[in-house]
Amino acid sequence: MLKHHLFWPLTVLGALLLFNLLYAPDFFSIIMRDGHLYGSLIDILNFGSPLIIVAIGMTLVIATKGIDLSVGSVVAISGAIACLTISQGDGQNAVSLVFIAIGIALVLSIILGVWNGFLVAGIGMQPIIATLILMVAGRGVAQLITDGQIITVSNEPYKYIGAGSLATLPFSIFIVAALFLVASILTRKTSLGLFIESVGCKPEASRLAGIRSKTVMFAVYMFCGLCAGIAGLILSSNVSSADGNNAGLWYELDAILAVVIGGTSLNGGRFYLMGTLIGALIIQTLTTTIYMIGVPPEITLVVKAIVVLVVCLVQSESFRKTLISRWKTRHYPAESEVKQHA
Amino acid sequence: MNNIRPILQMTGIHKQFPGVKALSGVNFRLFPGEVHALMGENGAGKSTLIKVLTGVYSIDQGTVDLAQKTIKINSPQDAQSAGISTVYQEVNLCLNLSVAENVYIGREPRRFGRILWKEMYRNAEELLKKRMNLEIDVTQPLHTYSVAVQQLIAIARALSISAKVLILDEPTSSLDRGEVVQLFSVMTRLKSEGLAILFVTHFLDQVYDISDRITILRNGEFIGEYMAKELPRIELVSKMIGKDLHLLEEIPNISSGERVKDEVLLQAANFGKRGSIEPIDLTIHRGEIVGLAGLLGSGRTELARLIFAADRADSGEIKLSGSKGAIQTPRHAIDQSIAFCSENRKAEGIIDDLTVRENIILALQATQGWFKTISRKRQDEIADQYIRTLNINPPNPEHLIKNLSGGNQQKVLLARWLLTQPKLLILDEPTRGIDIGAKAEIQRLVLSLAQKGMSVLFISSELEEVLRVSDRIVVLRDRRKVQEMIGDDISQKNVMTAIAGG
Amino acid sequence: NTEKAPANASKPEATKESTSATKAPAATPADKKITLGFSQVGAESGWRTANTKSVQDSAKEAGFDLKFSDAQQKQENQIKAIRTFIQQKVDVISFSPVVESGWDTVLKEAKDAGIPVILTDRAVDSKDTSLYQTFIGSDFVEEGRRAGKWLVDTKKDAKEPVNIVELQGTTGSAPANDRKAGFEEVIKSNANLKVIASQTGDFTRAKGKEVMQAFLKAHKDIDVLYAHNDDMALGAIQAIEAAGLKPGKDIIIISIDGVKDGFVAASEGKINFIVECNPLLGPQLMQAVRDVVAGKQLPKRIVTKEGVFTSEDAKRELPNRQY
Amino acid sequence: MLKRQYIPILVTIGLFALMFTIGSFRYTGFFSLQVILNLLIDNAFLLIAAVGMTFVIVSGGIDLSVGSMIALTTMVSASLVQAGWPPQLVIPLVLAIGSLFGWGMGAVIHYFKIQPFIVTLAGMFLARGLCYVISINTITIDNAFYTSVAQTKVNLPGQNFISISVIIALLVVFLGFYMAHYTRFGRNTYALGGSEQSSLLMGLPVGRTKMTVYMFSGFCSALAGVVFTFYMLSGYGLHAMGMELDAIAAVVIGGTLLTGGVGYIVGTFFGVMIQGVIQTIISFEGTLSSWWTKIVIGILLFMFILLQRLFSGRSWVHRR
Ligand SMILES: Nc1ncnc2c1ncn2[C@@H]1O[C@H](COP(=O)(O)OP(=O)(O)OP(=O)(O)O)[C@@H](O)[C@H]1O
Ligand SMILES: Nc1ncnc2c1ncn2[C@@H]1O[C@H](COP(=O)(O)OP(=O)(O)OP(=O)(O)O)[C@@H](O)[C@H]1O
Ligand SMILES: [Mg+2]
Ligand SMILES: [Mg+2]
Repeated sequence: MLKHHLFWPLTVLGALLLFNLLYAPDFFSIIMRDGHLYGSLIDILNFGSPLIIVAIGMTLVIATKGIDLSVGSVVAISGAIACLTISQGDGQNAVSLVFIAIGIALVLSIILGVWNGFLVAGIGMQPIIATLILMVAGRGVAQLITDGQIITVSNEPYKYIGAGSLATLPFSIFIVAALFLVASILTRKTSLGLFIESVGCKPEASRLAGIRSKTVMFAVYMFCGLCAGIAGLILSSNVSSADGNNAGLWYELDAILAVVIGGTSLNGGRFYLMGTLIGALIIQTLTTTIYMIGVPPEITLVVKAIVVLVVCLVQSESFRKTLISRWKTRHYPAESEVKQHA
Repeated sequence: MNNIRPILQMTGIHKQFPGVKALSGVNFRLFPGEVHALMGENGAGKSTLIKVLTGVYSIDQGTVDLAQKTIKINSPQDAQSAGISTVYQEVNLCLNLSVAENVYIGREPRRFGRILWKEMYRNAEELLKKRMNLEIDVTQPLHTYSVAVQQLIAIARALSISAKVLILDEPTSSLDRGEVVQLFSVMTRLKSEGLAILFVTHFLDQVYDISDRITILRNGEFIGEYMAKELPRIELVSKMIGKDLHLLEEIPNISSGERVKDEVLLQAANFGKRGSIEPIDLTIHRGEIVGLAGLLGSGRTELARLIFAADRADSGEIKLSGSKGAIQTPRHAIDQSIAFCSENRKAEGIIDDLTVRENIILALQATQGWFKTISRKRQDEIADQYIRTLNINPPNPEHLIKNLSGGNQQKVLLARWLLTQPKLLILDEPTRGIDIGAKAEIQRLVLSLAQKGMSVLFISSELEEVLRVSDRIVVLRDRRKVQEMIGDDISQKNVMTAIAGG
Repeated sequence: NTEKAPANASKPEATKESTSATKAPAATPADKKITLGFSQVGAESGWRTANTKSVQDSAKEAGFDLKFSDAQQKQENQIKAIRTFIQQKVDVISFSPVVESGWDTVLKEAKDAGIPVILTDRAVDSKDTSLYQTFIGSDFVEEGRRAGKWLVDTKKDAKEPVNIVELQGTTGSAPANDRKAGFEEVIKSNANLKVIASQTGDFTRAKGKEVMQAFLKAHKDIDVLYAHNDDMALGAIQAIEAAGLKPGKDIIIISIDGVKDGFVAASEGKINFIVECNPLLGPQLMQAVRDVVAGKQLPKRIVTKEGVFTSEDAKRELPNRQY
Repeated sequence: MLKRQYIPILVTIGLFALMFTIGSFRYTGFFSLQVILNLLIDNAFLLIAAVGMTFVIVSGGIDLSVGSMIALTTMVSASLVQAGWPPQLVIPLVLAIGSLFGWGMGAVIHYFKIQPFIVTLAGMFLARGLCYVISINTITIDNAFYTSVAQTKVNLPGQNFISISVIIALLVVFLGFYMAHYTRFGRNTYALGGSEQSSLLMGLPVGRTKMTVYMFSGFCSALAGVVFTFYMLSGYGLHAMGMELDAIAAVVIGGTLLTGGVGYIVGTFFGVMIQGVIQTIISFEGTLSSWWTKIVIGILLFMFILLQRLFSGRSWVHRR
């Protein structure tokens, strides 16, 4: 069981929750309020859902040895265009209007994903710089859409996406579940997952094995764009407004962090969607914990840094070995890491 | 000779990998002034023994004595400073650096800490010319050269390190005969200077040509240490495989007349690429095995890559019977039932992080697209079948391919391409690093596939092998086709003369 | 103060540096437009955008040639922009400093080049006040004080402790620091007023909501919310409503800025008190520019007109809000 | 004799010249030496940080802590100087802190085999967090040494000038160039980026090189922080926000491959200059709203990289 790749992330998540339980016993209390569940755990799931969604998209991109820095901007753009559509349409509460808005936002996000895919796969730019372009320009586009203002919408159906609840649970959780399922099926039930891992591990060898690596890359960046778009809808719907400048700011870092905590390597290759999910939950739990226990904002970052480091250290096999060997013997020859058979 | 003490002695070495016992109780001695061959089947533990010795892996149990002193080697760096110089089985150089740097990195000529580039280039050029008979531009990055050249450079690097112990793990796997002779003469000289040399190869001839002593491993166990003179070939083989076998004799000599149909499968006219191969005409019939012979750098790999569209040709064209237009990409080639097993297994073959099963089905799955997934049950069946046919060891389809021994990786790649059931199979050094048993097995397999109508383009630096399987041999020299021979024309002598440019 | 004198009053006897604009020889000195280089902090909030608009619109109205540069919230970019203005030989430089410190070097360069500088929105802490002509803008500490003062007045009869939670702006940013300091300074006078939790909400609605949600779980008896801007307050209101409480009644809400959405919430009684921070500095700035070019001596500090609004005031004021 | 691998660099330099020329035709006052010198003055710190980043990226890693480290350096410098410490002590001290910080990250990366991205991300949080721990306010420096260094103009012919920071930055660029091409450490860094495993098997000091690379980057960040302190004359926790991305972008624009093993300090120099020119062009344009600024930066960046790729041909990313 120790060998399972989810063991350590789960342990860390458990430890964080346990800490909260000890610190504030009613952390786990969930009560029924106005027909929906209410409690810190629910909050974590609710607020964590956009991050999880973005991180799922990011996982696939990272598995192809890429990276997508533009997710934060896409989040902002998607929220902005949806809110703009709704605020300009007549009959603010019409459900059809909401569907149109969602449609426009998602199509736009996919287009942005395709743009990234085009730069990376089509032109062959390095992913970090290709997506940096959209990261910078996209934020501008989002502000262009909102005209630099915060667009507030008061549309109940729209609000439902990020703040409504279905069967007593936040609706966003169902979106996450659906998307997670789609991603899992797409990658594990079709051979897409195999191709992604293959391309991420050795692009040239994959090409010679007949894999259309460009198409695969297009697909993952497109999917990542879509995920960011959905996250943008949830985020903006949650606060019923679109903020071009701040929505999804620094999301890319959190998403990448979640992916890496989940066990996927930034060098591409094997990826773990479940790990990413847990990684994102760890990050969200940490954030909530920081708010709950009243860490002063001045040292929030220090705490976060320490937790990130600890999380990575316990996951690091060499670190555990060093610890154990310090216990057992005085000296232990460090097994040199050799990735390939030489 | 018994009064000479071994310079290196390994006793009772154990090494366990997750799920695999790679070495159990292996003893090994290395005497100064001797070439010691380490023999064993694929996966017997040869490379592991070497890596354990040079500190790449830690030893679970056992001791290493260097010059009668027990030492602890924790990293290849330690090994180097202890006087052990190594060429590993896969070429382990930095593709991004220049040839000269790859030879000298870590030992660059310096003055006041400043690297003297001119001197380094000069030294490298001299060294490669003198020792390896290789005249190349040493300022170019390594990735511009073929695997064989890279292998030569790796050897040159090892030789240029003044050491007490030299380890060569299958250095000759992609060298042709001339290069091997060259290497052996260097080894003989070093031997006479008192160097102790550990040599791994699957070529029995080479073993008997150069080595004085032989140690045999089987399944990670120590079988014995013998003087080469006292161990007959047949006994060596049976000790390696663990049973008596008359291997090479068994290959059926099906006359090509029965096999080769008149139907033309592939016809290349004026086909070439500037700077890589001069325009060439080539015809391959259905069921025919065409051997490509030539020296190192004669353009065999280049031609194969062009046919497979791994590189883009810039002149001429290829006509494939029943084809629907020109071949533009490897993917396109695969769709047209061409398969290409690259000589560069590390960079262009295996996908490290995937399992044996996934590596086997990869090409087939790629042709089927994203949604027509091969069911897991079918995948397991396929993997099991090929693991059995090709005797892949360990026989576990869920093993990561990067943890397989070199020879076994090669077998997996063969499996990958055989599975696509191509009409034309291009094999570039398919038996590279494969043991004698498996080699015969593969040759037999190739012949029987041809029997069933598959055409094969066969490239190998081992001339005997080419001669044995080919119906027709095309000889390349200096990136040009110089001769083509069929049937009775094919003989070692004729081919050699053509290669040498007589 | 929105109405202004539109008379195009560019003076022919401008300061000497205007003669250096050699690239436009055709224009007679009398027609020469005043060139104003304005470096904005960024567009991090609706407030800032309103501020930018105000500057741009009034410059157009005044007939100035406005060189606008956006610093994307980075001081180094602002310094670069000012250097560029010097290079372009504009007539007047104006900027809203990202932070107060670190301007001496570049302001000296401007002074050496003979270009007058006007600060807006935020001051700089230079010892050498000759480096700039005047400072037009509000005072963040004062805003914090006003917010605190209202609370002290409202709660002066309170017998039990009043639990306050604070939503700070971006950690370390000047408005956050100052609004916090000013507020604390005033509520110290009443021992019953206690800040029980204070966390950054990054000036955004989403964070405001998230943090408030956590506050509501961690503290059962919150009486007052003090938010450093309207957006965080608006986010927090949603969290409070989700918790089944009534914003403005169960929890008193104080916020700063006075953007339109804030006024809407205030007029609905969800925000109890708003301290205005006026972004419409454009007309005042243009007047100052004109005066500087004309060589008039300006006061070192021009204060903007800013009000405070309770829910009732907000209801009245709402129709007049333009941003 | 023109080597293939230098083509991208030459293309980069050519495009820089092109951009500058276009700017000169478009805007009055653009075509002057001082505009170029201002690029150096205003980007000295970025240049220094980018040199360190080049080494890290060439070694196959990445360092996200750069911006925060700069902020931390300004903060430590400012607080100590204002507390009365002499600059001769403070500057070496912050440089030591930076190097140590970088070395520590390198050690964690090497010994515990954690991905550089995450370790340096934690480093980024930590350094930024430590700034706030020192103070959340800005600390102004009025120390005579700092102000005089900040305001000294090194005059060049024709009324042009540079600052002392520019000289420091150019020295660092030269040092970086020398280290990269003429020292064993530099070559080991390239080897490491080419293939870590091969370097290990070739007996190179992989661990030491890796840690030194991060140490050097930490040192450069701290030195950039010192220069930044001269530039700003203040310490502030929000300084240099996101500068790691600017540095990475500069390095990558300069032709360094993020996968490691290929890169040029000279390229990095021009990468920084190109970013500077883009900024300057936008400032000179003077009519762009905040969002259009961002969009135009993106478009210029895109066009630049596109042209760079077009002109330098397919050899840009080599066959692996
Ligand atoms: N890093 C590793 N992890 C797990 N198993 C390994 C690893 N390296 C080698 N093995 C296993 O150890 C055994 C011995 O491998 P080794 O590479 O030493 O064989 P070899 O004798 O060199 O074979 P070949 O002739 O094919 O090169 C094989 O079964 C291989 O699968
Ligand atoms: N002896 C040599 N001298 C100079 N260049 C060589 C030599 N051998 C190989 N090369 C270079 O290696 C490159 C690869 O050649 P190619 O792969 O076509 O050879 P090959 O016939 O397949 O032989 P092998 O695969 O055994 O190297 C050629 O571009 C050539 O420049
Ligand atoms: Mg081996
Ligand atoms: Mg070849």
